[in-house]
Amino acid sequence: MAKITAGVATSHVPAIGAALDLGKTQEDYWKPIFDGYEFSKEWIKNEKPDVIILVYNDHASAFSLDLIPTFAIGCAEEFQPADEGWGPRPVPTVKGHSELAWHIAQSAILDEFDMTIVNNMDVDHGLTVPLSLMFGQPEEWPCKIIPLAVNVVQYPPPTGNRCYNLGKAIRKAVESFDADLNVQIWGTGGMSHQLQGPRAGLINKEFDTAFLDGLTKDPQGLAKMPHIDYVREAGSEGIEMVMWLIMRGALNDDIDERYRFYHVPASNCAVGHIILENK
Amino acid sequence: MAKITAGVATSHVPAIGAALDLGKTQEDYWKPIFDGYEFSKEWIKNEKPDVIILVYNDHASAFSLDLIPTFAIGCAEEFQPADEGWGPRPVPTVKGHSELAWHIAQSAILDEFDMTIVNNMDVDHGLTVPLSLMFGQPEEWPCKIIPLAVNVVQYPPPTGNRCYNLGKAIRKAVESFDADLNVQIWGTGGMSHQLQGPRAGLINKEFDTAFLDGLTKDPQGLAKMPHIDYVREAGSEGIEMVMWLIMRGALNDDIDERYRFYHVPASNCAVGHIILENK
Amino acid sequence: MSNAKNSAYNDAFKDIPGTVIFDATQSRLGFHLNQFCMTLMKDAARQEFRADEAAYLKKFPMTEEQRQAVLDRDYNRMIALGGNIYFLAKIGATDGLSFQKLASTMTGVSEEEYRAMMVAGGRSPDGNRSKSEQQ
Amino acid sequence: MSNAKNSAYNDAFKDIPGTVIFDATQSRLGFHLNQFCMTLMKDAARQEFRADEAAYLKKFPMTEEQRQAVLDRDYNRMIALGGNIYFLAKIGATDGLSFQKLASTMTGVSEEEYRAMMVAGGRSPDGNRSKSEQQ
Ligand SMILES: [Fe+3]
Ligand SMILES: [Fe+3]
Repeated sequence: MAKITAGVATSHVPAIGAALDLGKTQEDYWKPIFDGYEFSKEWIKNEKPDVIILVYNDHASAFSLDLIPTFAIGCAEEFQPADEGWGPRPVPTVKGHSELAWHIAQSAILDEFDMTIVNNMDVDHGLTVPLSLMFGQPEEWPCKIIPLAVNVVQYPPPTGNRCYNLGKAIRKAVESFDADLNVQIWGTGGMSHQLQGPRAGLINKEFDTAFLDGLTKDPQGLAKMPHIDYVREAGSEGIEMVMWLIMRGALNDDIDERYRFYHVPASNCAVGHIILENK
Repeated sequence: MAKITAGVATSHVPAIGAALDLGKTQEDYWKPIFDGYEFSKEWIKNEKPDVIILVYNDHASAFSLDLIPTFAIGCAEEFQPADEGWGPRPVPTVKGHSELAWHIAQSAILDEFDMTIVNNMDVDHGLTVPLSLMFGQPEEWPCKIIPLAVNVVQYPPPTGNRCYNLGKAIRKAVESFDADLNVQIWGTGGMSHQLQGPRAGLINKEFDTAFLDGLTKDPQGLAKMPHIDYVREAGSEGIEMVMWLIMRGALNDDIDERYRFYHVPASNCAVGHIILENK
Repeated sequence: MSNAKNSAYNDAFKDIPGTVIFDATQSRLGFHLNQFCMTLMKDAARQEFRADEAAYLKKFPMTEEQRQAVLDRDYNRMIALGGNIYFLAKIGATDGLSFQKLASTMTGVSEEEYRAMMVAGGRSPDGNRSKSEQQ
Repeated sequence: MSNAKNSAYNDAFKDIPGTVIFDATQSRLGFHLNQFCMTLMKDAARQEFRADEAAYLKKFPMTEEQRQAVLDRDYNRMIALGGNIYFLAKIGATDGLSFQKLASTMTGVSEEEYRAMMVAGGRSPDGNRSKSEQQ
């Protein structure tokens, strides 16, 4: 049977993707960030996941205000990097795992999660920057990716509790898929950042650290945090962290924290990263 | 405060719309059907709803396989009749109630229903035929309409239980909307019909009658019916009746059955219609 | 081999005679066939399709079997190959046929016979509920 | 008067200084402004916009205030008028500006000062959590 073996959370700051694409990884500003992922790149080489369920949010790339799904699962065979205004990032096409994605969609809908099934969707930096951070610049991504796009742009986003429970529904779905697959789930976005208004540039290291601690040790408690706490403490775009709870919900209650990295700043954001392994 | 006062369920057979649009309502084949709605047309003239939340399904008109939302709520100011292959039906533009629709969307998402918010959507016969049956051929529809499109084309559709509970969430949302509005909720589709394969033409009057009885007297029991019972007993497109449970869930537990009508056939379908009033 | 196909939920429907459920397996199989059908919602496309059906079908990455089933207007075959009736109905509309005509071809009777069956109350569920019941 | 606006959920956010939550009220207000921004994802549109900004903006049923805010590149004003930063960022990209530049204009400092603040650890939440705290 398929099995979720590990969870990864990471910021998906677009400027990190640009720094990599423009060959700036050794510059003083960027080097500490890329260095912070060296462990992770080695780790994932050994882990060799077959499929990654990649939880992220679209940033007005694939979805305008015409249609805003709360949870959209990508069931296509492949997904192209989106043109976000400067041409698509020079990264490989994202290959999906259509059969597992559909299986998760069906299982989740029958478990009363109201998924939107998507068969045609470009994927923006929210999805591709984490891949770049974890895999560098390969010719092809080394595994299949199932995009799970969560609305955190148009209020209200789903509650933390709903995200956590969707993670559990995903775990159940994966474990009922009859193929020997090593599956990882990633949560992306965050950590503290605000991109708008006079409060832009807000960073809250204490909150971020407590969030990482909670993710490891008290996810159920963390899942109860209301939206306003994210925004007040971690900035208006800090709300993205609610997506990390989907990752956490998909893991066992008992996990090992394998690695953690935190750095300020990347452009406007705090970069946070954690690796959790199922016991 | 806004209040849901009544629920209406009705089939939305496209041929009924065509019969009306082509002036065939007095033909022997069609007359009994239109006669069956005479009571309802008088009733709604007296009821004068301000807004109708109209639950229906899109039939590969607005949504292709590119993107399939389980629950899509129309939050736009207006919706155009879709061109389903013979040009749009000659019916008025559907005017939305954007503010109430957004209010319902927000309330339902915070109640952990994973709504898709839609601001740009044409509406097909699933939505316009019920309006024609209840209002005839006016210059303008006499009230605002909030389209709620439910996926029942791509399996799996939402469970009956999920639909019933979404109805309850809608009731709660409407009752917290601070404006003096008379709101109705309609469930459409069904009753028994199958449009595909060697079993096409299936009609099950006993099932349909029991479904109407259950809707009035035992909606909780009805909400437990699995999808396969709809398909086995009421034909593959009979699954549309699952949407009637959203209507029922939005009403009080205690209701009066005000009117019922049943007729076979309209084209390939059993026509069923019921009016339920909140006590 | 599909896992979704293996689930109890999907399997149960297979006991129903003369019926194909548009599940994940069918949707994946019929994706390009159904998306071709969607293009027929525009009049220009309908005209182009009518002018040279085979050439028009070549524009979509369907299987040859699917293309042939469209050319043959074999609706049951199209459904077996992943077509969904709401999408396929757009072919019927392009041909100017009523839905009852399509239904009659799927059931192997003339349109008149099909209409008569419906007027007489439709196809009975008795004997049509499950494959075992039919044997 | 918006009812969504009146709910406790939406009101609570209004206590946070220097921040506009993109809720139903803002989304309805800014719909055409944001949808205009989406068109800037195509290069042809960006060129047309640059060639005659006022004429391009006339194509969208925005308010005059919204058009003026775009012409002025007044991002805080655009946000007040319903713009969402992810949509508005496409104007910045069309202008060839970095996101840090946009952020600096919204915070009323130079790009250099803004960058320096970020390198020094960013804006502290202390004093920025609630309007009452600021007084
Ligand atoms: Fe982001
Ligand atoms: Fe229908």
